[in-house]
Amino acid sequence: MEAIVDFALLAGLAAWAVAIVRLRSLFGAAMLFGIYSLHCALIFVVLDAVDVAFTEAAVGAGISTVLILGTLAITGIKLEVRHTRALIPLLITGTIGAALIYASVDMPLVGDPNAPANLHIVPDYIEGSATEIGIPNVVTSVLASYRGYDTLGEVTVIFTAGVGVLCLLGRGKPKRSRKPRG
Amino acid sequence: MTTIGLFNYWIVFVLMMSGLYIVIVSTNLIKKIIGLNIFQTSVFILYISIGKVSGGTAPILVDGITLYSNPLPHVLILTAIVVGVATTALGLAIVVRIHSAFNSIDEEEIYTTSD
Amino acid sequence: MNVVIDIVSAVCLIGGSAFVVIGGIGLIRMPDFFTRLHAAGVCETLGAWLVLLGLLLQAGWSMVSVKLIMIFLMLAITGPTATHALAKSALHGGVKPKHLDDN
Amino acid sequence: MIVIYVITALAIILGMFFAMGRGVSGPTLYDRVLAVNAFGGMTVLMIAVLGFLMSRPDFLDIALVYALINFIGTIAVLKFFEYQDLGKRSSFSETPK
Amino acid sequence: MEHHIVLRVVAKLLIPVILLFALYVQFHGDYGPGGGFQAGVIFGAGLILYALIFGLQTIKKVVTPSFVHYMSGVGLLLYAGVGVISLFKGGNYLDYSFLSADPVHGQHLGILLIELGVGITVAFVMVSLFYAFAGYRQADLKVPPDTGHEATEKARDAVLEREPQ
Amino acid sequence: MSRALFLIFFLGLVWILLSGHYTPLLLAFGAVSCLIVWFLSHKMDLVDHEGHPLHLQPIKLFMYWSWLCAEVVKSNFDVALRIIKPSLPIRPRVFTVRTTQRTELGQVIYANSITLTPGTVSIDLRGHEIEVHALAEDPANSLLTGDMDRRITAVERPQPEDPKAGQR
Amino acid sequence: MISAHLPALQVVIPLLAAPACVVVRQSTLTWLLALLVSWISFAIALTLLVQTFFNGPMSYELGGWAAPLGIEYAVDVVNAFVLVIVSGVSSVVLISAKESIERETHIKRTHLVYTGWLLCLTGLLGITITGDVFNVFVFLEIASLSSYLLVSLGPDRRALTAAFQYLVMGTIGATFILIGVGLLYMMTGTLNMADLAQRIPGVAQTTTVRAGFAFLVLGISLKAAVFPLHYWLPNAYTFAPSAVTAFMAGSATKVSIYLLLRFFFDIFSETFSLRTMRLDLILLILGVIAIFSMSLVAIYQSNVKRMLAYSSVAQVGYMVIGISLATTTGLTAGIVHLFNHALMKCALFLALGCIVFRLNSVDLKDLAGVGRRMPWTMAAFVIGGLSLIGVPATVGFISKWYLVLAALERDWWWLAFMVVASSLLAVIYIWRVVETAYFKTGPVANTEEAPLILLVPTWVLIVANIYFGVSAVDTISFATRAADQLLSTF
Amino acid sequence: MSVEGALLLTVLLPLLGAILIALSDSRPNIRETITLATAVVLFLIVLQLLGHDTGSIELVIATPLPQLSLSLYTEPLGLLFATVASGLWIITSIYSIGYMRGNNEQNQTRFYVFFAISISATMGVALSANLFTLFVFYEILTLSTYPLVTHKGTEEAKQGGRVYLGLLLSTSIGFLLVAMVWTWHVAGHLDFTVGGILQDKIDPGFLPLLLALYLFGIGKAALMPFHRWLPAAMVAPTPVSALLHAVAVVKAGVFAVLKVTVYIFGLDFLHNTGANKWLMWMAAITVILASVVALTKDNLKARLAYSTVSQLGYIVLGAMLVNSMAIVGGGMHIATHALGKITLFFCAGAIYVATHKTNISEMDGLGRSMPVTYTAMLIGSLSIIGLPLTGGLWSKWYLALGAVAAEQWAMLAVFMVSSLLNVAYLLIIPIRGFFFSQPRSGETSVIKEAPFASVLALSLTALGCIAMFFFAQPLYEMMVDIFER
Ligand code: NA
Ligand code: NA
Repeated sequence: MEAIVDFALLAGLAAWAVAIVRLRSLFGAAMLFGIYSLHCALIFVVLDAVDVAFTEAAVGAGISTVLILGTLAITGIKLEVRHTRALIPLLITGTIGAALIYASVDMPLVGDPNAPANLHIVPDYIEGSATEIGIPNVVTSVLASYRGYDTLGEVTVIFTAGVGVLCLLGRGKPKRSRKPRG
Repeated sequence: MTTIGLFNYWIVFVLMMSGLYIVIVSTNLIKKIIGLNIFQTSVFILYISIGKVSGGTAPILVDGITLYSNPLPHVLILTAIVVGVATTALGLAIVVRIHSAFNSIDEEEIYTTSD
Repeated sequence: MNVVIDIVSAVCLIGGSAFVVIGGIGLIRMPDFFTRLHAAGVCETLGAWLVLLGLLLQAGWSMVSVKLIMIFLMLAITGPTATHALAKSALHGGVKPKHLDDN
Repeated sequence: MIVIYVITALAIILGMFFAMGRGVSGPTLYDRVLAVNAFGGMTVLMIAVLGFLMSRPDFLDIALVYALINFIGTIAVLKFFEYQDLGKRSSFSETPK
Repeated sequence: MEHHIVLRVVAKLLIPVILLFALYVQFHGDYGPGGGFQAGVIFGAGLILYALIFGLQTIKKVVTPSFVHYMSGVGLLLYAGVGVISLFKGGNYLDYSFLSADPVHGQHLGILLIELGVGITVAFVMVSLFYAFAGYRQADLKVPPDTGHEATEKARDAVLEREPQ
Repeated sequence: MSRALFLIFFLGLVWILLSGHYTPLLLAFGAVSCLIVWFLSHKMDLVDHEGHPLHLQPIKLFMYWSWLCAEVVKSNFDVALRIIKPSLPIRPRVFTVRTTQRTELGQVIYANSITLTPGTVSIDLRGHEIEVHALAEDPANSLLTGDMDRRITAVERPQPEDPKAGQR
Repeated sequence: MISAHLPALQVVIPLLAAPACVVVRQSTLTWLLALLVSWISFAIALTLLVQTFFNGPMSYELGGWAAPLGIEYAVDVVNAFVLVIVSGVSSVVLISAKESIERETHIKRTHLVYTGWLLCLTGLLGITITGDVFNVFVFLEIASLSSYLLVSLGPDRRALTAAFQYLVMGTIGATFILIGVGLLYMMTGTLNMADLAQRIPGVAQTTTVRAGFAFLVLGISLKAAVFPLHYWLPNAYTFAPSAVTAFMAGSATKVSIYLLLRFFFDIFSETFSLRTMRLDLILLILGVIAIFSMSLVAIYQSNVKRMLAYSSVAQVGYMVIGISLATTTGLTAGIVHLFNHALMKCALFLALGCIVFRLNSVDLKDLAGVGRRMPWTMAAFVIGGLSLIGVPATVGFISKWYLVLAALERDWWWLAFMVVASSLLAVIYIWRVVETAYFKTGPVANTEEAPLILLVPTWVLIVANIYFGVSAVDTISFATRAADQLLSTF
Repeated sequence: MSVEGALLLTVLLPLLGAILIALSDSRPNIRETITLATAVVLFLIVLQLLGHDTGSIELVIATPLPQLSLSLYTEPLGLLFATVASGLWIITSIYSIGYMRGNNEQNQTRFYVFFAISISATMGVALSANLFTLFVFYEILTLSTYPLVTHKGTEEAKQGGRVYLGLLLSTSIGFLLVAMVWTWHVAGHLDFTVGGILQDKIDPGFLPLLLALYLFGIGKAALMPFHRWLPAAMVAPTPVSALLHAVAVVKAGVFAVLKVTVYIFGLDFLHNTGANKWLMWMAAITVILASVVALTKDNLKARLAYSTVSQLGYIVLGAMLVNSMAIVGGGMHIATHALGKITLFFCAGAIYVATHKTNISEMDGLGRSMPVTYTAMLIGSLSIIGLPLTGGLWSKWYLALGAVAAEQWAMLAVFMVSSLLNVAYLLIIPIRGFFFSQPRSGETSVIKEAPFASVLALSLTALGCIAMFFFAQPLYEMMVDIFER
């Protein structure tokens, strides 16, 4: 039964994506993107990734959309998106699509408990989370301990973005344009 | 979930192609960023679909449940989401500066005026 | 007892879904922005409440029901506020309500 | 009950399609914001229903976050465009015709 | 939006709840969905809501920009520092088991601390992003475009209250 | 002071309701969290009569709330019918209602109650007037009776001690 | 005791220093901190290189979790060599970065620039040292984000568009890598490189793994600016502040090339990568096209920085050709060219930095007569240029030597000739600069020589160009060992 | 002084001189004193090395790659070249001082600096112990002479410089480098070894190709069709032309050809495989063709340039005859042609300084105004033609003997024909100078000899040409020594 919901949600998502592609209004695209992120999060819930859903809701739908809107507020929203000639983009995306379809030929089915990804390492995490770490949320154990170093990197990424935006937009009283000395 | 087979992946492919298409075809810088986000999001779904186990539930241990979905992709994608938003933030900051500098956020206009 | 609860909650859920769908139809059918606000209101009020009530009945007395009530409160507070803010912005932004005579 | 949940979920998805339709067609900025707002409300419900459908209803925190984010997002949009001269065009459309 | 009565009143009610909810998410990451990152975003969102309704200048008095920048570094330092502490305690980098005599307890403590680091950095980076975008906009509204030419640079400097060279 | 206590108490309640884990550690975190939020709220100047509705009478509030729910249900059916009827029987109109509440919180409750009942949406709140957009005549008329306004005013408790009320 | 933790410290020290910069805030102090940290990193990298050369590979379990469960740092000669390049380049360039950044960027809070620099260094070192493919992605993003930032700070407003272009292309590349990693994970269930190497042979025939390989190669090649995926590079290098260009030219693409090596030869086997997937042919063709077309394009540039940027794309072509040969000599050529090209390009860009400092331009026409006014700078440029051409007694010669040798070993005469013929194109573009600088009379403006703090790092690198050109025994033995190690199975 | 020290000093001393010259920028007298002093000391050191010619003493400077080192050693051919080059540097220096001051040239310091660096590189080429070292110094020589060629900085000079650098670098990197890597690949090292290093190491089928790579790769030998750089470099001031044609550059080229033929391939190996045949013909064609072209040139320096191309062809041809007699002849021709050609260039320069004339047709009757110069020119021409009483006779003699020994009668004919052509294009110049009547113009009476330094230099080299005739024996013995080790 879940499969039907999964199916419907995914079909919806594809529809939104196509709508965003076709939409010429920039503001419309931005708003639709917010919707798209919210919808993604739903799919994550269906796929048991509640932590991810949580994050996607807060980040994709929240922060990203707010940032896009903040930018739009500066650049002005009365913008129509223009497209370049479509031939080459179609060719590139077509090639990528073909590669993906090729990749799917030998893929394990979605949800297959015997897929390699679900057999190797993961049982150790699930067991270890209870015994070695002692917390029920396995995602947290893996995130914070087993792969805590990735998370350190992740925080660094966010920090980098903060530094970057501050550097670019912060009221950084930039030095004036320079003339050759002497 | 077995009834769905590879359906998740097919949709992921459509999303990937849509996102990439937006990035390449649109001359508006903000729309490009939106495209990038869609492209990245599709990868998130790819990963999460890999981790789905039919009949399993979210990997938060509860007495009485033994079958859980694979938490590792979740962890990876949490990181990837953060990376995505960081990229978006920085990209948009650059767009804002571009707008100040060129008074346009349309790639073609910018290139015709700047060179 | 369980069967009764199940039936009541099923009715609530189906009813709520019906209101959500009708609200959605309203969003499409209504002629201007301000009338659409009313349609959206249908989704956010009775549609949402009935669904939440249906779920609440299923949850019984637990943390889950507390959370459901919190969601309900949250929706009840933020929903009309957002709608009001939206309407006010639209009004000041220059969107004029359509009167019947305008048709 | 599973069937009921699924029907509810599908009905909400149908509602989402309608909201999306409004989001795509606009025509004013406010229509789009309204569509997103309505969509967000439906998402909150959807999460709640999904929690029960997946028989792990203890994830309602996410729904709560959705409700919050939805609200803050809407306010942010309105705030950002507070001083923009949206009203000066007769069509109220954010894109030039 | 301060003249917006409904929003102002509702926000006053809501903001403390949002902030508390963020802290709840921060400390319950072990048991349910959520954790430092999500908590940080929600906390940031709460502050941003305050800024949206009461104005950028108001929130900058409550949470000064320099404090925000400082804290975004502090969170990361806390995370990385936990790793260094485990180094000094004889373990590998980020091996929380060495933080306490009981390895499981150590893990618990470590996770708690690093999640806190994550939360702090994320929350304050979110706020600093908002400050940057919203602040830039306020300045930009009155500023001539930044073409890199001398004359317009001067004009921009004047508006942005930059230091004259 | 009472407001601060109320806030802390309220926050503590929320924490307990949300948490579901009552170990000493988490309770301690809860206490710390409440203090942090209180401190911030204080700095943000949120702790005033608006943010902390001590002046509402709980029982009357609950009564009003129940009444409102019934109204909401009624108006929902009304609007739903209008939506699905093929002829789309709507006659949108804009009009103004006066408010009699003493506090802004009361006004806000009134405005939001109007919005909460489909068929009427408050589109502006200025001084003691609320501008309302109604979908048709019926909802408009039921609002114009002033029933809702009276009920909300009744919920408010007289507040002689706060001269600044409503002057923000 | 501390030596056991060196792999972690290699990355963690700059990582810790980055937020510390934000806390410190004072511009000069942060610069000094960054400089100190960079040199410490360099020292650690050298130690690691020596240790791995004599004692074999090292492994470090982060968080104390054993390899497939946790994240592992796996140091061997190959990545220790790259660590040395990256940290060395950063250390030398940072010396001059202060002057360059203060003069060229609009930023007043320059402490943020050094923070960005340290983050970039952290990212690059992290990518290089890690033994976990997802960790690669994470650190790749740290490096990428900070380099987008650094590029965007350039003096010309086009720096912004360049940075944006770089950001879009870089993100597509990173996402491709993510897709590739995902597909591999799908088929193997692991993210650890060594574990992957063991498990891939069992599923190497599946279309999924092959597609995953393709995505990885595409993504990394985008980052490495392998022709024809170099589109972002010329603008980014042209408009970035000089010090940043020098840093990036010496490190960023090098790390990506290293990743290619790691994936081609360790995670997948060379049989799979090069024979089954026919990358030997593809890379060879692309490499040959790159060395000619990009050198030709370089000849027609009027902006010297852009000229060198195109030259960089051409130089990546040499590395790719070396890799495609998949022999010890070929790989040695590729790896040693990583090092050598870092030396020469870094020196050249630093010399350009000196010119920008005084002239505020790197347009060829503005360089007229600069040879007399800035003799030391231009002398450095000429020597760096000669190295690029491949004149003996410079490092460029050593690279060419091994590449030609590798081609001859396979009796590919045409290739040997193409390699040397293409380096003649370098003569043309370098000499356009030399002629303008020395034999055209410029404006009488009495420009003085660049300050010592800019000249010293430039000349340090120039001397290194000559030193490692005259005494390449060490670099070659490291490179040969690395090549041998890559060619033997993991 | 130890031999190793002396070897190192030959390379370092001119470099040291260059630095000192650079430091003495604004003081011409000190600058020129340093130049001369360095030249003299260098010559003395080389002479001392000549005395130590006891066998191969090798000095390893650096080892860039395993089995590939920068090293110097003593060897007859190299010592001969070093002696000629360092000796002529003294004279060229003297001449330069006169020329540069007389013409008020710009950038004189730069000129002397790069001149000194060129000499250093030339010493390196001459004394290189392996092909790699030779290559390194060969390239340094190319690069350090480039600023000399473009000295005037005019558009014409830059164009000439481009051709010069382009051809020399592209041949050396395009062919010589490949040939060298190939050799290293098959032989495992590049050390100059009596009898060659390629025997049994390489498929003889590839030998002609490899040899061609070397001969065309050594662009300084100006084998047609890669000779264009030499006429193009005529834009340079005369002392530079002397450096190019006599002291260093072209000599380094033919010297490298000889070294490669003798020490890399080995005469016997080449002879047995016959790989040399078609290249021999290429050299022969160069000899004849360049002579014919020289006949058509009216510009004196251009004619001398093509003459050089032709004379270099002699030496390459000698090398390609692959027998000891021809090699000896080639080696001696390096020296005799150097002296002859430097004399001619000094004369050309002297005429230019005195009259600012460059075309032969304008020089009729000048011999009477500038008797010393024209006498020297006559001697130089005779030497290059190979007539008695000049050293040129001996080198051509041995080259002819080589052709006989190789039983290449056609090559013998080439030598004869080209000598006749030499007469036609070289001897005619002094003849016109002495016997043709001056064109009518008022200024003729003003014409005098060039400045003393220049005249002194050209007289010395002219005397040298004659001396070579009488003292050829040591030279011959030195050359033969190559084959007796
Ligand atoms: Na968590
Ligand atoms: Na391998």
